[in-house]
Amino acid sequence: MPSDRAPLSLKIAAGAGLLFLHLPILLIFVYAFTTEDKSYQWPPPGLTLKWFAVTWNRPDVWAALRLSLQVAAISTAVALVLGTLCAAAVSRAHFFGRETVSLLVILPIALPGVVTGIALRSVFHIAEIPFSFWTIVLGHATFCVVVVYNNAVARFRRTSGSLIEASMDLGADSFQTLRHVLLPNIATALLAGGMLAFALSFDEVIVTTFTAGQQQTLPIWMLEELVRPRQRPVTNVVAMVVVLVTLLPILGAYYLTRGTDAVAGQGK
Amino acid sequence: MSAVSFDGVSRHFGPVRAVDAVSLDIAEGEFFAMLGPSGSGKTTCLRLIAGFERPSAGVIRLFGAAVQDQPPYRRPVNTVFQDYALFPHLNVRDNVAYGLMIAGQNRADRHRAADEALEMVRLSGYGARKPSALSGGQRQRVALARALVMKPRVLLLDEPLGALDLKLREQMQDELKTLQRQLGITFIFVTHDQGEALSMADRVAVFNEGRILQTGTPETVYFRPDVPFVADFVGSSNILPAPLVARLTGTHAAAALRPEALRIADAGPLRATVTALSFLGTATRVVLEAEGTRLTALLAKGAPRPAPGDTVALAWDAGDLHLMAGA
Amino acid sequence: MSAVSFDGVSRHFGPVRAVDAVSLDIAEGEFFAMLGPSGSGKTTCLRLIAGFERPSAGVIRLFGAAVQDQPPYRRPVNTVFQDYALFPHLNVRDNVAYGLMIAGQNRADRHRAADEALEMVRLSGYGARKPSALSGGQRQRVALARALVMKPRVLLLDEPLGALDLKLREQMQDELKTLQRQLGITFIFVTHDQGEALSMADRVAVFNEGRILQTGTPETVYFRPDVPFVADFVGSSNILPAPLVARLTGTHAAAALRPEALRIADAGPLRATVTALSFLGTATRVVLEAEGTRLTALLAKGAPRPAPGDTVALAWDAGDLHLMAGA
Amino acid sequence: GTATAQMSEIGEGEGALSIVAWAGYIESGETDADFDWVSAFQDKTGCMVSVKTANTSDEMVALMNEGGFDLVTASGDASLRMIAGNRVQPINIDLIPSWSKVDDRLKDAPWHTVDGVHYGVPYMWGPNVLMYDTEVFPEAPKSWDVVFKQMDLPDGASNAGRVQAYDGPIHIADAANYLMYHDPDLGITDPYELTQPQYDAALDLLRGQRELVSRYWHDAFIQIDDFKNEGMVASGSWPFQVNLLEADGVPVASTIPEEGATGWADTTMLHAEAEHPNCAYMWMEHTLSSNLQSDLSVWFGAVPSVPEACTDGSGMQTAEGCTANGLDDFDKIKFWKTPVANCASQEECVPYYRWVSDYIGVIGGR
Amino acid sequence: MMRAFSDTLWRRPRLTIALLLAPPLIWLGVVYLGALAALLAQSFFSIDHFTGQVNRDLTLATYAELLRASNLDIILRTVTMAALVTLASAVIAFPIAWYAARHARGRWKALFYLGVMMPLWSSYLVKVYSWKLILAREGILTWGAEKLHLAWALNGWLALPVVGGNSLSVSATGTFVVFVYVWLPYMILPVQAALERVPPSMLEASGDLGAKPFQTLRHVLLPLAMPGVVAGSIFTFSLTLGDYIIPGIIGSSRRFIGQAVYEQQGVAGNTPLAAAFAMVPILIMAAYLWAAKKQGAFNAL
Ligand SMILES: Nc1ncnc2c1ncn2[C@@H]1O[C@H](COP(=O)(O)OP(=O)(O)OP(=O)(O)O)[C@@H](O)[C@H]1O
Ligand SMILES: Nc1ncnc2c1ncn2[C@@H]1O[C@H](COP(=O)(O)OP(=O)(O)OP(=O)(O)O)[C@@H](O)[C@H]1O
Ligand SMILES: [Mg+2]
Ligand SMILES: [Mg+2]
Repeated sequence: MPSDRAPLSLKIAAGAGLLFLHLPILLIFVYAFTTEDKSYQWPPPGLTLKWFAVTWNRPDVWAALRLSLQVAAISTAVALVLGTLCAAAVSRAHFFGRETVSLLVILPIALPGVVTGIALRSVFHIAEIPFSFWTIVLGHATFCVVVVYNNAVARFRRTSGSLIEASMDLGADSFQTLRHVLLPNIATALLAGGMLAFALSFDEVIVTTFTAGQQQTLPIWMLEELVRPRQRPVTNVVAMVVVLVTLLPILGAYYLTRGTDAVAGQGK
Repeated sequence: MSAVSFDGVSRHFGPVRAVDAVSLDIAEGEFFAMLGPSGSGKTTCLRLIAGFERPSAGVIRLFGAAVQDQPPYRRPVNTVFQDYALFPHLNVRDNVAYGLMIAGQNRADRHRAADEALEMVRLSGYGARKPSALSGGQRQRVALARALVMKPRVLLLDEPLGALDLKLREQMQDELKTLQRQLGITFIFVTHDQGEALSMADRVAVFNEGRILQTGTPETVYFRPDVPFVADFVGSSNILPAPLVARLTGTHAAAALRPEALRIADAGPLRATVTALSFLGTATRVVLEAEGTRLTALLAKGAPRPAPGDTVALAWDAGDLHLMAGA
Repeated sequence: MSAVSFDGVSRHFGPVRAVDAVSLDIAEGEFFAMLGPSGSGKTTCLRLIAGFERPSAGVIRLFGAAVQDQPPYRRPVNTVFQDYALFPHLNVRDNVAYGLMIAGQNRADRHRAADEALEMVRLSGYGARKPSALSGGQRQRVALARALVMKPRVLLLDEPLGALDLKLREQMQDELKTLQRQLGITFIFVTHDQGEALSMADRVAVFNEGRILQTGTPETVYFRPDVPFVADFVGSSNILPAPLVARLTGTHAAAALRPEALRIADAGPLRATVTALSFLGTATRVVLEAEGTRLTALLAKGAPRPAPGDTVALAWDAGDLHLMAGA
Repeated sequence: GTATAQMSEIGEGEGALSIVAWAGYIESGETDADFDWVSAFQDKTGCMVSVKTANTSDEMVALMNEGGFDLVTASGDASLRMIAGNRVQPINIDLIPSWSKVDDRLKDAPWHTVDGVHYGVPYMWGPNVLMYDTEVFPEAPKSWDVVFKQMDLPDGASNAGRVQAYDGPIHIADAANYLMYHDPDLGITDPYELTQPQYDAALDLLRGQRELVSRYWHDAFIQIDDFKNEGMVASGSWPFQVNLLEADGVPVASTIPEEGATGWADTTMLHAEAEHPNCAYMWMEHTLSSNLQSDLSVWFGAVPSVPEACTDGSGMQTAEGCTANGLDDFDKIKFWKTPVANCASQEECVPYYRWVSDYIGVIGGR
Repeated sequence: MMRAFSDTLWRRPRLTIALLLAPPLIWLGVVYLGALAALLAQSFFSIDHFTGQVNRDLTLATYAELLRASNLDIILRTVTMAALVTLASAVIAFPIAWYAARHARGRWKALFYLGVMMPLWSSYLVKVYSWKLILAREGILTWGAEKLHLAWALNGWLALPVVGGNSLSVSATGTFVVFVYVWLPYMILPVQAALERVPPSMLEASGDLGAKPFQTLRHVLLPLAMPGVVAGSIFTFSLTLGDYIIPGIIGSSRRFIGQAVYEQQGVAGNTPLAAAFAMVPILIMAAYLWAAKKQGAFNAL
């Protein structure tokens, strides 16, 4: 531990960086209350709460929100299963091609979203799969796997392999070990990974534009609204709500994974 | 019938021969130590017995029955892991009761058994704590209780004292020994600390590079090593090269001579120069050089001390010079 | 003039008094050991000298000059870190040459100096390797070379041998001692292993809870501990409680009695029951119980050995019973 | 393309209808409650309308090629491509009673009639106007050169950075139209039929324009934003944007300068594999209803395809309104059509796909 | 039953692995890689330029079209932008990551972590959108510049060729700023992770050997943080290469690869050309990932 006092220049640089990250988001919050609904007039001429009521009464917002929640929930479930299986296999053994598997999992986010999107779209086209709720889910689950995988792999790595051996040593077979030792130990990591996957899916727009037919997820709705606004403050209100809503899973994920090193990696 | 027997057992990891054609018999009720440097295959041997590894070749028998195709949960052995491997999500009592729960015992019974086991390792009252709230020595004892509660016929311990500090270690050594005597279970434990092996075990197997070099009582391996490696590893012996031994005794073979057997005398068969002295508390260690061979002598308290640079004569009792087979 | 002197130096971390009003003088050319249990403040003391910590109070002088306001890179001391802290992205030669590069020496000169330093620690030919391709002992020597190449006036070593195994440790102990004698530099090293401190140092300071309990030569702290803590920590002494000592000698004070000073005799001032025996190679350790006090005796090879359960008489030379000030 | 069999009768509605349309074409009252020509239709027929907005003709073609839609409001630069690609089917005008009311000038227009077969129902038409800021231009600009040539505007500042152009390859025709007037030596007779030298000249003009334009518009609403927030003062545009901006109180107006203008005439066309053909026919009939045409022409600032909608008072439109929107300018307008290699007026013309890639190059600064 | 199955799994560890891997491999290996293969195949098709329909005979014509100067401009422009964005993100991320890794403790550390996570996960569109509010000619930045009497600097910058424009929201500078903003958290987190893995004693050792803080930064810290920077740059680079929304909303109308892919496919219906365009980021990222793997950056992801 070096002397903890940070040089002033570092404090300024770090603080400025954080401000840079946050001010634009706060701005949306302010605009959600503006009385001016035509242009981006700054500073806002007045503040009002009426846009919240207007938003509340917009059925298209609710429809898009419902779809987004459904897509995110199902994609997260699929990603949880696939990501956990993959992490279990990868952390279990030094089998041939283990690196390749990690690469494969990372690929859908390491490659640009348009690539993933257009690739899936062309497959749907070739296989004559019509666009539907499930094509959206397919795309989302593909890139959500990696978040679950990363969380699970990290936890598996920290969960000492001898825990599993200890359980089998005490008479538990593979399934009993899974149920009584493995799952309780990786549960928080899975929950955290799942929450991040949920947030990722909830916010996705680029891949979705390729894999959604006529369906509007909330981000797609927002994109439409940004490009051709009907009531700009409604978009602002939705934007603010989206920020606040995605914040919750993130907070949850943070508190779940925080300080778990001590719990899962004890003994060393 | 042996508790554990290995018949030409090997375990290879690709090119690494972790365990290489080992044959071994451990009697029931024995306190058996596996001693050897890092990477010599001790842990792998233990894991083969427990069933965490499968042999590449050979037969492993537990009480006469070949077990190499049986998974760990079917073997009558239990293990105390080097890192304890306590389940972090369970409290101490549930950790100890885990095996009984799996075996289907009801809650009351298994908790009673767990509490008894905890009492045996002198941890009554700690049942409700999480493992993370225990000190290293306490965790070690929970791991022990968790294994013992299963009433195994063989208990495996992998460097059970490795992570403990000196004081605690000495105390646990005594406790383990007492416990083993009380229960009459076969204990097999792995260590790379020769002091620990010598002071605790009934018999010691010395490993190197996947093979067993010598098996015997602590006195045998200490005083009558078969090969220089054992002499060197079990206590820091002086190894006299074969030509020197030939001149001194007429037999052409390397010989081991324990530092505490070397005396600085007025006259003796060997003359040496003192190069360094160090105070060890209980004794003084003298480093000497005699005809190109580096020798160490331990001088008991009260013996006259030479100064660095002095030339002295060295003597020993003929019986202390142990001739060895290997070069 | 002292090489290092502490005058009432404290370093507090919130409520933790890591170093508490320590005063200390270390002479030039001395081999000085800081000994103490985990958490007693040894490392913090060393870090105060190096400049990685700043004292909460007190004055630190290096060769007479107060340095507590100087950053590490301005102090004429260098450190060998416990974890070696070799730069993983640089090869061994560049690691050793790092300080010289920072000092602006040209490439050829600094490489020559680095090679010389590597030769001094007997690692010639390893210059092109990455630290990750070295064994623990080799890394340790690279760390040493990296510090020595800077020609510091004081060299600080934090548990330099902690991570090494027994054999390598003994070898490095000799090497360090030889090196220090050759170079004449002040060495200050931290350890919690009393054997190491006693065998290597000219003088030892025994720490506990941020304070120095005793400073003196190894013989002094070993044979004439000021307080029971020192007696207990520096070798595992038997501590006789004051009432017992009062009965035996007439003086009411606790006393230390080294295990190797205890003899099992036909008659003696104390009777005891043997509870355990263990073979240590060089000697046999006997655990005894006498009037509620647990005692340990070390029997040299050849001495008659009692069996567990025997009642024996204990004797010692009057001069070996060391009365202490503390309770 | 070969004509597939036409429908012979209209059956029961399928309950749904999906339409690809230009922004602002199919309003259901969400933008402005007064403009709604969907709800009543849905109530009457039970066909629930969903609309996919397309921003360019190319996007419309792509969407129709992909399938899944019933109808499209195609402009002339897209309609023939879809007919050639068999993406749309012939229309049986006998099933559309209001066909007789359609403007005669549109009934057999070449952008939807091939070999006498009708491939759709005219929706509406209009010019691509020059929109300008009335505070900067006290009088309407006389020429398109305010968006093509670097100059100082009446307010004294340069036009650089303050004008926009359409972000679609068809904008090359606007340049050709400008050159047709100002550079007769080039011999341009039809801005959609350009020989290589004529085409090169048009591209050169556009390269000059690139220096003036900091951002091209391809979405009507983004252009509206840009006039509000980015200080834009002149651009080729649609009456739609002009109307919305005027309604918001932004000082703009529009004009057709001396060079004339390009324009569009849109046709509602039926997808070859439409899943809801009955609803589609009902919708086509509905689009020709006088009051829809009337409201639509007000909303979009365009000219109805059914002339009586201007005068019969069934909607908000008036005769003056129709005139203002260009009812009488039909002949001045060069309607969008797809440039093809074997063109009528020249020996060989530069085909559309070259327009596409070259225009991307021009925008990229090449 | 379960026990017997469990015995089999124990005896055949490879079978266990195979069973575990089968579902994810089918999903990712078959569906996803299959999709990429289909994309590759598409790039060898061509399109009928008049009807816009795909002709499935294999041809290199689409690649010839891809290599046209205007398309090469797009590729070059995008790669340059991605490189600059990556560089700038690294520079801005470093102090934040450093402070969070080394100086923030307890409550502050949590705050820093959330401070980075929140923008990372909050809606991408919201963020882009808010920048439109900031950068517009009538937006906040202009307003602020005027209040601070810095309008001259802003206008001076906008007058520059290439990077400038009528306002920040229609300039390449604007695109750049928004890219940096949106991808910055993707850089901070891996760099922070890499920095946290640098043992403090490494820095002390450097200081001990005479290095001043800046020298330590340059000779020890930066080299050791490199794997983190590389890991972060995988994201910043890849995301910039593929994004089409940001340059569509903020920028000078000059196309980027992402827009080209999107427009060729969705607007122009030229799927073969879109596929060929998509191959460009795939190839670039393949090379990048390969290099990153050699750097050991995967462990920092
Ligand atoms: N799963 C494995 N894969 C490959 N090599 C292995 C594996 N397990 C052990 N080894 C190798 O086998 C050899 C023996 O290892 P083992 O763990 O048995 O040594 P050990 O005697 O217990 O050493 P230590 O005292 O360091 O624990 C070593 O070289 C080790 O690297
Ligand atoms: N940066 C710090 N913040 C808070 N407490 C500290 C810090 N550094 C040291 N301490 C505390 O100060 C006390 C002394 O620590 P120090 O590291 O000096 O002990 P030590 O004698 O070197 O022990 P060890 O043998 O375990 O290394 C300990 O209680 C430790 O927890
Ligand atoms: Mg081992
Ligand atoms: Mg320490």
